[in-house]
Amino acid sequence: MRPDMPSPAVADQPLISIENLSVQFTRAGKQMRAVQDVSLHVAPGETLGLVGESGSGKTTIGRALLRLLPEANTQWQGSIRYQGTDLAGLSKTDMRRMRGRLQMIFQDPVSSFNPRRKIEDIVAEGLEIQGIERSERKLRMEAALRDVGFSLADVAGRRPHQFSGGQCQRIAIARALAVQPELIVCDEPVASLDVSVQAHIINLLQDIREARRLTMIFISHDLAVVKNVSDKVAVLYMGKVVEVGTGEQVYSRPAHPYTRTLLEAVPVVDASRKIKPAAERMVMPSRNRPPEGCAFRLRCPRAADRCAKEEPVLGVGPGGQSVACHFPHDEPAPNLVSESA
Amino acid sequence: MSSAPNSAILECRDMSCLISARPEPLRVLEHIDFSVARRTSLGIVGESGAGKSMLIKSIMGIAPKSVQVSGAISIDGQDLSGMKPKERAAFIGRKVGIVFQNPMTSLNPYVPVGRQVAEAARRHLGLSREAARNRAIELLSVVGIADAAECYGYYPHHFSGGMKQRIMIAAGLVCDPELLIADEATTALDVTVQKEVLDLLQTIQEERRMSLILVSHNLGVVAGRTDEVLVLYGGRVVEYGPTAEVFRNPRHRYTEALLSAMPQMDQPAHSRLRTIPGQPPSLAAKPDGCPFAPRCAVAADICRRVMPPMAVASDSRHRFACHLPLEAQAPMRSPDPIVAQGGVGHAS
Amino acid sequence: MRPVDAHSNPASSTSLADIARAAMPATARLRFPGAGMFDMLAIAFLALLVLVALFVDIIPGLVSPKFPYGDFSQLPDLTLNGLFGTDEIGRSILSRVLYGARASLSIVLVATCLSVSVGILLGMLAGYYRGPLERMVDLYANTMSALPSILVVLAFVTATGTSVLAIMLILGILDIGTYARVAKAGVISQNNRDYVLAARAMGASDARIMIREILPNLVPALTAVMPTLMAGLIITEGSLSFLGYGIPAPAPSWGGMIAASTDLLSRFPVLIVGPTGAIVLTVYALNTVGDYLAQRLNSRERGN
Amino acid sequence: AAEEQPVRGGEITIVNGSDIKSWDPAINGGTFPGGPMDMLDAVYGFIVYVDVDGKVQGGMAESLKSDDAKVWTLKLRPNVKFTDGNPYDAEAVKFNWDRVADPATLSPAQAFVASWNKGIKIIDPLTLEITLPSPDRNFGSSLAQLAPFIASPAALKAAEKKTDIKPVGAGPFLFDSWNQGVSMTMKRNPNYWDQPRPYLDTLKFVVIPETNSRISTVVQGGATMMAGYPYQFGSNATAEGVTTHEIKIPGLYRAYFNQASGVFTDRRAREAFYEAIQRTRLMKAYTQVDGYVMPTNYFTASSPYYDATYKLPEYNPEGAQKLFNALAKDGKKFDIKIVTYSNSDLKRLGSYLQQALGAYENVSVKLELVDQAMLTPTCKTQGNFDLCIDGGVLVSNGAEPIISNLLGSKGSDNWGKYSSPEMDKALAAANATMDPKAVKAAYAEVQKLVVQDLPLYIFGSETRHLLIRNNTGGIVPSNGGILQKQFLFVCKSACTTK
Amino acid sequence: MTNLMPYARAISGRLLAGIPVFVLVTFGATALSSLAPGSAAQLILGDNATPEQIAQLNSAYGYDLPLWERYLKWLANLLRGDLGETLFSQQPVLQVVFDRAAVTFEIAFLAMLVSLISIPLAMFAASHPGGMVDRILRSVSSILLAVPTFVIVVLLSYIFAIVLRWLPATGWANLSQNPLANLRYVALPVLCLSLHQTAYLYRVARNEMVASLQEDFVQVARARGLPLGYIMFRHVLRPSMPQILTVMGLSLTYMLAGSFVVESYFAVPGIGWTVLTAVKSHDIPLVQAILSLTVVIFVVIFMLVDIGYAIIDPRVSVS
Ligand SMILES: Nc1ncnc2c1ncn2[C@@H]1O[C@H](COP(=O)(O)OP(=O)(O)OP(=O)(O)O)[C@@H](O)[C@H]1O
Ligand SMILES: Nc1ncnc2c1ncn2[C@@H]1O[C@H](COP(=O)(O)OP(=O)(O)OP(=O)(O)O)[C@@H](O)[C@H]1O
Ligand SMILES: [Mg+2]
Ligand SMILES: [Mg+2]
Repeated sequence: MRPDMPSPAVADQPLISIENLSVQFTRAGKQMRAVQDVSLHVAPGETLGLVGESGSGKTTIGRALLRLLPEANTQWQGSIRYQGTDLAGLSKTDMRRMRGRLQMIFQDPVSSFNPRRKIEDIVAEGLEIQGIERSERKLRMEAALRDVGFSLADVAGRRPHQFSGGQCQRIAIARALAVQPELIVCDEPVASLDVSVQAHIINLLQDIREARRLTMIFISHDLAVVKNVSDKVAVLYMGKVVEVGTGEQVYSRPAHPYTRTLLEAVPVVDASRKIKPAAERMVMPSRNRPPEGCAFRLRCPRAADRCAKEEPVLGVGPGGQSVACHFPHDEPAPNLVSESA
Repeated sequence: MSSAPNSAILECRDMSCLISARPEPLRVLEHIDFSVARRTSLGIVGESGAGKSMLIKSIMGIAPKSVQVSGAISIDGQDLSGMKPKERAAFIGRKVGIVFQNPMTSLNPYVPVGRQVAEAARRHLGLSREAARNRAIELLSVVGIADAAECYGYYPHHFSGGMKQRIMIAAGLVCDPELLIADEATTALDVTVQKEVLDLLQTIQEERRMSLILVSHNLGVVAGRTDEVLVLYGGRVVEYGPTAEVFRNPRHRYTEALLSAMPQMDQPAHSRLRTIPGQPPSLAAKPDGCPFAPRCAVAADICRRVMPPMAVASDSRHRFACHLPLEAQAPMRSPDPIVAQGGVGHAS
Repeated sequence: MRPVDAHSNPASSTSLADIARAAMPATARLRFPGAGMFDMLAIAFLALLVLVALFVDIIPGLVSPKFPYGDFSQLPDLTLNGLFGTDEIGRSILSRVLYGARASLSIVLVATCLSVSVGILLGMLAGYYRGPLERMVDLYANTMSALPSILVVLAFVTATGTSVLAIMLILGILDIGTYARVAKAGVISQNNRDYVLAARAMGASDARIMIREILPNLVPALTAVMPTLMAGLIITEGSLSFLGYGIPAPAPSWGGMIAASTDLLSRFPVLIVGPTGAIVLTVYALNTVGDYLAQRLNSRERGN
Repeated sequence: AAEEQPVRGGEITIVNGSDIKSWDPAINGGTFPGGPMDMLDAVYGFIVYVDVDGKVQGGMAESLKSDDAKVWTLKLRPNVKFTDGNPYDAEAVKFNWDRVADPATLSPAQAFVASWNKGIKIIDPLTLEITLPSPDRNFGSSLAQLAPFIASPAALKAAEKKTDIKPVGAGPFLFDSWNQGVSMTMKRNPNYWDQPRPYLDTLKFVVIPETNSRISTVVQGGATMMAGYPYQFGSNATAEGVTTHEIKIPGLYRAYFNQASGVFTDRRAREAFYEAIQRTRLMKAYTQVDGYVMPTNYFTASSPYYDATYKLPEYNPEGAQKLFNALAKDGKKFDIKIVTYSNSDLKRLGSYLQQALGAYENVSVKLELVDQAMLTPTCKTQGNFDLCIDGGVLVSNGAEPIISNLLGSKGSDNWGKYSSPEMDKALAAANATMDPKAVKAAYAEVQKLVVQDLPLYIFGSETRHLLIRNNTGGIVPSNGGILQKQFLFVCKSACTTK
Repeated sequence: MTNLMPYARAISGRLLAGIPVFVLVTFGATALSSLAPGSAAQLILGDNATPEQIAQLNSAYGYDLPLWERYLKWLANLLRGDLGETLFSQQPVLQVVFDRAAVTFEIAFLAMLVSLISIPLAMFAASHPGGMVDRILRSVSSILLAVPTFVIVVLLSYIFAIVLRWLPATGWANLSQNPLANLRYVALPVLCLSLHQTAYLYRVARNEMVASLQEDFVQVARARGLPLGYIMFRHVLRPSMPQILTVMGLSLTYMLAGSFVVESYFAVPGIGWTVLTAVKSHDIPLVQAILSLTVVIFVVIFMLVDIGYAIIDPRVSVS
């Protein structure tokens, strides 16, 4: 056990809390707001799922809270508190020490390994940087690898390209685990894996989360996966949180029309009915010039005048979740959740 | 309209693809047998590397030079093997429209989109510049591009991914093909856009009374959208039959494992998923027997040695290649809704 | 889709390729995947050239390149030293060509080491930190590409004089910009790769990331441009010697030998064959290897 | 040879290896075909010239005569005018020479002219009388080589800087256009004094540095003539449409021993050098042609002053090695730097020397190749060499002024700083008398001293040739082979003998 | 869609980027000239000059000033459009440079034209990769690329001028004065200059087109049954153009300023030869002017290349 583990007294406090985080990127001289005014809290041992379409700012949030955004063209505001410590205020050395507690798993397992380095070096790297002794290092590596179903002998001397995508992702998890973190940000960890391998990784993450009492932020655009792994789900649209609540709340009584659109679009493995193609088309608003008022209103079937004038803020939704909508849905989710099965 | 109205629009008999390599050629596809009836849709599913794209490319005659394609392919009743390459290209170009996976790269960024839609019509239908243009504009509005006439001269970068895929569909439709093939046409798109494009494809297929091949690695994409489904694994057809039937009552162990490995929306949070051990087979070390045998929980000795033949389920259109198939569940109640919707049934 | 380049297609190589392959030791064979006949021959030629350059003074029976071997401007005969004939003052052309290889290669190698090391350093820093440093590196690279290399070299050589060391340094300056640019591009592209991010997430310092994570991955791209740039240096060094600003006499140099033979070309055309052959073959081999490496790099990148 | 009558008209192109640097009549040296004076001559005309037999003839001036070698009378031609209309008269001539004598002009002939320009007396507009400080039998030829060009004083005065000088002379041609370093065009001077000459309408000079290119340019008809050596022409000399013309003026191939510093201050080193090298072989390396006859002394066998008793040391490798060893023992290791310029012939020569000497023990040789333009500064001005080799032959028709320049302790071509009172005395004696016997005796003494002191390395002799289109008529060489342009004409068919 | 912005941006961007390069190069020239041994004064004054006279001349030309002062002076003069006179012939430097540049431009332009032959060849070879023509052209271009220009020059002039005597070995006739003669004189230099560039352009174009042929949109076009020839022209040529254009720009700058060997060997009075002789004779005003011109040429050519991109690539106007 680490000496600085949270004491039970503060365990109910969020492990990490993001307050009013905004991130802007400068590209070709133009500013782009990738994340706007996002506040999220994750309690210890909890898994937060982040969903949203491509470009909605999922990755950006994940990286911001590990302070991994590129420095050159990025500005950000807001605070990220980890057990009460504001990460933004930490010096480089303090942040380095902090990195032992915060880890990340990436989407593409193959590209998250340096192709020129040996697996054991890759796994040991974090420990080396954290200044762990050699003998201790080996023990921890072995433990971490065991957790993901490898032994040190399996990987010793081999290089990333000698492993398949799924194996690489397992090793990536081991690498993150080796430093014994308290929080892991998983950025689409299964998106690039084949279906038959994906289940493996999801199960593995679940097991480890339980065994190590890890807190997780799980980013994915696959709503089914998110549903499976998360306690709490936040739906992002164009850099803003439009709905956040427990998985149960969000999936069974989605309040925001966007959440519903997302849920309806998920291809489900259900061939019992032939799908009726929808006739109408949606309009995608520009990311660089977001519309006035509610960002979703152009695609929203419920949009009214008010939506164009007034930007909705997060409020309590019908299921108890938070939702940023003037006209939230109250009814249960449409026929997606097939009680029929 | 066509020479043999009752024949299948596409028929593949015992098709194999070999890539010349040392020490022995790579067997990308082996003994593929299937057909697509007129006005029906076929889904082809399989994991990455299963050979889906190779299958499509071989049919279209655009496989790389190093690939040797054997077997008989006929389109609209005409055997392609007898044709000269040029003749064959023109024939396929007229009969088959195709939409590829990546909308970002499938359109030539240097050519106005309208022209890319129109060019095949000029070539194959012998339309004049003006006529081809009009036709392209018409099709662009069919696929849902507003201000099609204005957009004719725009370049691909003016459009979003979903729009590009629509344009690709328009281009695929320009010669009034009888078959439209969409090879992972929605994989690169967001879920919401994916749904739209799939809807569009489905609508068009029904309106235009075409046949459709929908290729995807995602079982969810073909479920509920196709009449029949073909499951590829390691370059082999492992299961093939009416979509509803295959999904409801998979007989091949792979299909079944795949279905249950997918997280479902109706499962509670933190429920364990069923997993398939091992990796999809690599081309270089493909087993002799059933390609799935090394990962199969119930594989027997014979599975590892002998490739199982295609067995026919009680419902004669559902076939699978497994020595130890799953039990057939009670047959579905008549009438099969899909056949009713799809119209023309199989001749067999 | 993994397109197959026609030139690496094993089917297009003939039995000669197999001979070339068979001539390589087994371990070496493994390292040149997809190499065609010409690639193998080029690699073999360069290996031979390096061997010759290293061990030229212990080749049995080879006369000194500085002392007379026969009469002036003699035709070739079938002896070792007379294989290419004798030069205008009676020295063995073969011996001079072989010693010239040593001169050319050592100059080019030293220059390349210089430009690679400085180029990598600048390029990495520029790519990693961007900002003013990047602008300066770009400025340098642009400036160097705005000027014909021979002009730069001549300008320097008139100032510094023609010593071997000076030529090495000057040639070394030429390609710094190019290597820096390649390194910079590599760093920038890798900076977005997840493994760099992963290292940063582990708390790795900038220096550690640059040295441990980025540098090793620059190697393929750098080695792919290196042979071609080295071929360019061989030509520049040759031009310099040809114009009379190269390695000081009596040290043999290919360009110098060609220059010496041009005046006598109408009387003794054979004089030009040896040195020209040497320079053309070397450049050809280097270009071929460069193409091969670049193509391998490409296919690997496409494959990933 | 078919005697063809000269006709008016036509154009001739002379191709040279380098261009002039300025039009200053006082500056440009080089009395050989292809040299700067060759080009200046077309505009200014030699005031007097030395013909192939070594006799001084009137050029722009009518005559230059003396009875006692001390007082010389220069007679000018009447009615000769510069092309700006000013008369080519005694005033103009004196003005030009005074200008040469002015050190500020930086003329190479400054020392020579300054020694007598105070003695110039204008008798009448067409006559000058020059009184020399001491008798000089060769005053005429020295003048022809060193200060032969008279430009219009008005043009000289008009120029602020030397490089601004416009070419205004009274010679056969008028300056037309100049693309420096590339080509120069001149038009016929309609007011030339010697009508109907010049025959040509246009005279062009083209600059092509590369010897082979020069040759093939003439062979292909891109130019009319070039000067060179037979070894350079090779089989091109017999090509269709061209012929060669020998300019029967002997010249010497030579190198300078630095006798101001370094190992060559020791006579043994110079002797060793002579003995160490087989000079016929050296000439072959240089020219790639066999059959050169080695001169045995400054004067060759064809010269009236030739004395067979004094012979330069012959090839003697053992002797050379002994001398090298002896030098090394005295702490004067034979460690030399050879300087020459980087044309390929000289590079060959230098490399051969280096190679041949390299075979000896106690010898080390460094070869330094400099730009042609830098040779004189490096060798003559800075003295930064042990052995300096200048290209081409040093033309000497007759003994003077070249011999004094080479061997006199103050001679302008004495790059090696050879200095011997006996030699100076012998040279002065040869100059001071008009008596042929006394001259011969004095030169015998010179040859004896040459062998005794070995002031120069003489390694060959040759005559220059012209490679010429065979429809060129009127080839009349003067000073060192420079053609008298006013005589040149274009024949209708081949008129020059093979 | 006649949006002029991209062009304006290409032009201003290149010009701005060109300024520091210009300063660096011209300053470098000034600096180098003071390092070089021997001096222009010595060469101008001749062998009889005394050190005092040389010093005097040096100060008259301002060569004794500190480096930066000399450079600023030169810059000031440049802004006034006065680059002084050449040291020896006392012609206005600008005029000399423009005269010589005209010659070089002609040769470079013709060589460029000749080298364009590589593009149809590349199109053919690329459309049949691995075929007979592709393999032959690949070998030929490899060999051409391996032969240094100075060897090409020697060999071609030996063959065509000395052995066959078809073409004049050297010399020059002005285009305006004698176009026919000009054509004869220009032939060999153009051939020598273009061989290398042709091979290079061929390689780039061929590889680029082969790469373009792998693009998805080409697969799509092939799947639509469009003939190969049509695909090559419509879908492959244009995407390959930016790279080809870059190489053309590079080779044009190379040919405009880098043709020392060719120009001096063939005695062509162009920029390359002039700068070579100017370097040798320490004609600093001339060297500086030519270097400036080189940089300006580089900037202008790449400005044109950028404009070319803007014309060819519809995306440029957006990004
Ligand atoms: N380094 C960067 N520089 C500039 N813009 C960036 C950068 N990183 C992200 N962006 C932009 O910020 C927005 C949000 O990006 P982000 O990667 O967070 O989205 P995402 O939700 O993770 O999308 P995806 O599902 O595609 O991964 C996008 O529009 C993206 O283009
Ligand atoms: N040109 C080629 N050379 C060698 N192997 C190839 C080539 N093209 C494809 N393959 C191999 O053939 C197999 C089938 O490839 P194909 O592209 O058809 O798969 P896929 O099912 O479309 O997969 P994905 O979902 O990744 O697109 C793969 O293992 C692939 O590596
Ligand atoms: Mg992301
Ligand atoms: Mg595919």
